[in-house]
Amino acid sequence: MKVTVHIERRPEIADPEGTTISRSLVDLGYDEVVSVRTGRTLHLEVEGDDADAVKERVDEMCQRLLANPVIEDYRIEVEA
Amino acid sequence: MKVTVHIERRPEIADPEGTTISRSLVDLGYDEVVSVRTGRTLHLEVEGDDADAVKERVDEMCQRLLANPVIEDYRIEVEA
Amino acid sequence: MSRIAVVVFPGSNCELDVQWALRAIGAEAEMVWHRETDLSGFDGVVLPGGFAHGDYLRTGAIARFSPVMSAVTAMAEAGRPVVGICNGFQILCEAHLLPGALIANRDLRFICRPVEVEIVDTATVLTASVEPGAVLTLPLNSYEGQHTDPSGTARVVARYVEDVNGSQDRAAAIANEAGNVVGIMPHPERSSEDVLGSSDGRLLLESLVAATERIPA
Amino acid sequence: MTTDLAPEEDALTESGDTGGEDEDTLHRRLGLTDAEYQRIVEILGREPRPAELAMYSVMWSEHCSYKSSRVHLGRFPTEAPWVVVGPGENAGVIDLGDGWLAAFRIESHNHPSYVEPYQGAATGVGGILRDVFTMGARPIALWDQIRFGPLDNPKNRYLFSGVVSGIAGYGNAVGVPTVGGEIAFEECYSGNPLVNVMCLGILRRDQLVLGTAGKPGNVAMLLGAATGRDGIGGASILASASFDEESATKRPSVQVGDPFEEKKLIEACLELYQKDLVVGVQDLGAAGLSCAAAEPAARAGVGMELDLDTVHVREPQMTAPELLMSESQERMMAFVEPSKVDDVLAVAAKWEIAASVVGRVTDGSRLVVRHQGEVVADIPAASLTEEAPRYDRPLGEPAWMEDLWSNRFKHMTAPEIGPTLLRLLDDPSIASAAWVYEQYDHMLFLNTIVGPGNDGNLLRIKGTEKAIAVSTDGNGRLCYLDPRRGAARIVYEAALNVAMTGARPRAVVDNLNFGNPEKPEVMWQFRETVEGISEACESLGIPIVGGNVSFYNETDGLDIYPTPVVGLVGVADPYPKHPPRLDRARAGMDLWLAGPVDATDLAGSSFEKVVYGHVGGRPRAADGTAARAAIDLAVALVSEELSPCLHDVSDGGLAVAVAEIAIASGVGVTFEYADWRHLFSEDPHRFVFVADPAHRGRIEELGAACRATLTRIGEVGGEAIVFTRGTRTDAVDLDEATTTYRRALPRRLS
Ligand SMILES: Nc1ncnc2c1ncn2[C@@H]1O[C@H](COP(=O)(O)OP(=O)(O)O)[C@@H](O)[C@H]1O
Ligand SMILES: [Mg+2]
Repeated sequence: MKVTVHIERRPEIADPEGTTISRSLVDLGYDEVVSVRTGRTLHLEVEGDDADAVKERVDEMCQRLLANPVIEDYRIEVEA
Repeated sequence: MKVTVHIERRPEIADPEGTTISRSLVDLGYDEVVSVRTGRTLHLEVEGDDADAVKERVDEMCQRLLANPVIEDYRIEVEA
Repeated sequence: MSRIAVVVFPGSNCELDVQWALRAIGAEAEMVWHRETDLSGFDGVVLPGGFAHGDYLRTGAIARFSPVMSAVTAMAEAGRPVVGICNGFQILCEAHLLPGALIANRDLRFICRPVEVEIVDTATVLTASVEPGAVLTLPLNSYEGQHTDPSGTARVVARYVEDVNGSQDRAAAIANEAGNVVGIMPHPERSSEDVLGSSDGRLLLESLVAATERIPA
Repeated sequence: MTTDLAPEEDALTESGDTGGEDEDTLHRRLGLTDAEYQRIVEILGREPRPAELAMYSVMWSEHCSYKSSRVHLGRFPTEAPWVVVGPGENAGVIDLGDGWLAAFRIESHNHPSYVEPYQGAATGVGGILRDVFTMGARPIALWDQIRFGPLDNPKNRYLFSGVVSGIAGYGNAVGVPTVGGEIAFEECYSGNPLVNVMCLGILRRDQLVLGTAGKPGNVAMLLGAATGRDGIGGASILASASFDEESATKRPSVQVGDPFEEKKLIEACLELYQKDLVVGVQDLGAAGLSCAAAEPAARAGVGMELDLDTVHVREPQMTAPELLMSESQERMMAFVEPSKVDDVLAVAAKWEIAASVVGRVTDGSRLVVRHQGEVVADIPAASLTEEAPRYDRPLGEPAWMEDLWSNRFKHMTAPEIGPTLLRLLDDPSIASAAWVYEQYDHMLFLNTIVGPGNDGNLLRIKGTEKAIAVSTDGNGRLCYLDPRRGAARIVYEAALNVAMTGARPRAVVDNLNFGNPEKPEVMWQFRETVEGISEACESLGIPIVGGNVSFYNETDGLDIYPTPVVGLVGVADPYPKHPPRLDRARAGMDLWLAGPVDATDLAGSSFEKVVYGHVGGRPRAADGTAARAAIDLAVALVSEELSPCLHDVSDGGLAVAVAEIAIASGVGVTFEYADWRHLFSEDPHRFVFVADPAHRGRIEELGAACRATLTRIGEVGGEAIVFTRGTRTDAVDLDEATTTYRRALPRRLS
């Protein structure tokens, strides 16, 4: 089963990388760019056939290892 | 307008981070995990009201700066 | 005397070391800020190590668009020596002056230690003074040090004796076809004096200086 | 996931209006006692406004005001002819001769590193760098002293690797090498890791800058990153209260470091100093803008006006208290004469950092803050600093000391030497730290001539004959068993480490990591430690030029071991051209021991802890005379190039010291001993060294001249570490010792 985890930094936490990217886009002439925030995705291939059960396990993985709840939020998407 | 750019490493390119995460998950007891690939997302806030025009500009940004075609693919999603 | 430009990007940090080591072997080495557009008067250029633009997005990705890079490209096309060390190597790849890309080390850890590399190609501006097959001890200092080249066209100049970071073909340094553009991951300037533990890197810097002298300005 | 703001933050986010909020509750939530609140009312002659209360709360926090420690810190010897700036400024500064100065400081980031190890450690590095380049110095090196619970616990592994990555991630990218440090593991750090970082910079005498606002009329300019809601009520509050699982969830918004911004800020500031464009500079750390305005004004005896609307912000709608308390990283405040503002802006533009005029130095002594056209604070600047509360807290010797001292371990039988050595070499606190320091750039700037993996470090100053030596040392277990003796011993150990690079000890910075100061036992440990450090420094004739105090290192009521850490700086002039290193022993050389061979004291030793799990007994006191003799001898041996390799006898005793030389140099050693306890005793101020047999005569002369005991105990050669006693021989294969020593950390972490 294919599972995608989207990890974002919580909005109140600074994102210097996003700020730097945004600034360089403007420098390159894309001055319509207002802001950039960076995120990560993890594409997991997981054995199992019960989508709910898989999602629950992945949620546990996120809490334990994949995301850092102190500064990040995450969202899990299980593909058909 | 909110635009999300999904950047993935091309499948033939090594992904040491994905490999490491996958190994740690198995170590933690999640042995249903077959593989992990990592990707990045950029959330852009862009001025403009024509979704197609915005998408075209962001595509140009991707080609020039945001993605490296030697090792990466990208996909653009414009939100309403 | 040959005059070498050392390009400083915001976030570069090895520029003073490169200048020190080049001056120690009698070259003139001058800092050039990344906003400059003119490299006339220089016989060669070094892109030093560091974290240009914080290494944000991808190493070297933002630096590639610095104004100075057109002049660097022009130098490369004119056959003048262009050398990228560490972060400079990453920038040259992003700028497509060298093939491939540099990704995170296989073990996902920053590696700072001396490693052995074998010089396998001496027909480049960085290796012409070295005996073919010579094994040099040079300090590595990188996180994104694994060279990958899907095109398979990279011309390997130096190889790690042991596979330290997963680089394709164990490449520690690669060159363009003409041999005037070279990217090297370990730092020659960090092993340019005995008191630092090794002076093997001096041979490479001497090659570079000699190459700049061969080319009429 | 919802944002989990600390309760005090909710109160301050709701604009200036505290209507409905009970003032009394608000000040307590901000960590102020009722008496402190009353004192504020007295100072102001009225109730404080919310922004004022915010400023007092951060500035009067334990972390910023040193309210519990100040009465004791006065004990420190702080003077010497070479001291240029002592405690009180952002960093201490000493004279190296010929117009060169060194500025250095050490600081802790313990609680933030527990909450978020990567960012906590990273921002710790950023903060200590700013303390040093604030003084006009270019930071040239960092040292990290980090302590965790045992690695068999996954949480500790996560904290340890996160902290190491954070130090690497920030230090490497900002471009300042981390050339040394310390790692230790003890149960008491499980809920409360210690992350201390020291930074050293060099400067020419005419570039020295102080944290002063200068004269009325000067302009205050804020340089660097935009201000956001980072760490509101963060470092200062976090470091000023005890910790438990609950507070871990009530954490304030975590600060994120941006080494790229800091790198640009360093270069921009150095250019400002070089062009003589600033009168004074103050970094923004804990207590942010409040501190950066109050301290320089108080130091200069002037007033200041701040206009918060001119602060460049990252987030919209920040309230005045938020703007004043924010701990956003990578910011500096510069005080500039009005005619030079444009030049400062030009330098900032060149380095691509933001800069704005946020205030003005005024006559008088008041700090007046405006926001959206209104005065939100109007208070005496010095009331935030000099008039902060001071507590002479009750102290008393812990009831457990007598028990601890009498709880000496009775060794029934001699241990098997070989397996015991291997066990010690496998201990994470003793084993090779290469897994850590190979993640740090430790070579940048081409100064590092004695790098990590040795006892002290030696950094040359290019273009001169001078080199700076540094050693950082701590030992919580020893200080737990006897804080005064333990603290003195770490100073002597650091001094000896510095001497073994050929340098003379010159000055100390200290980081005092302690438990809850409201407990008399903790305050007693603190006082004893200050005594011990002071006595040792006096005996060595070296001053303390700066430091940091970290209290409330307790989790769920359990205090950490009292853990002072010292950073000792020395100078070698001229520096040795073949600097001694651990890997320079060669077959055929003699092995010597300086100091008594018959040390038997094992109290507090790694041997008892690692092999028997025992911590008890009273460790031996250091002996100043013997320590000075050892230091003199080490300096003489190095400057006459008589020994290429010296190593002090510390964790693990003589057996480990000798094994470490053998492992680093890749050659065996054979040596004699009389009693097995001599192999594992950690008696202070002793060192081993190797030397060519041709130098025996001269070495003995030097030993006599320095009044140091010297014994030739063995020789270098072969492929094993061989211990002989009479007819008995124990041998450990060098390869096995090497593998054990090098794999100890990696095997536990992967
Ligand atoms: N343990 C200590 N020993 C000596 N000086 C100390 C100690 N702790 C703090 N100091 C001195 O007190 C001053 C104020 O420290 P602090 O408020 O932490 O500074 P900053 O605001 O720069 O972090 C500094 O000059 C520091 O050197
Ligand atoms: Mg400071």
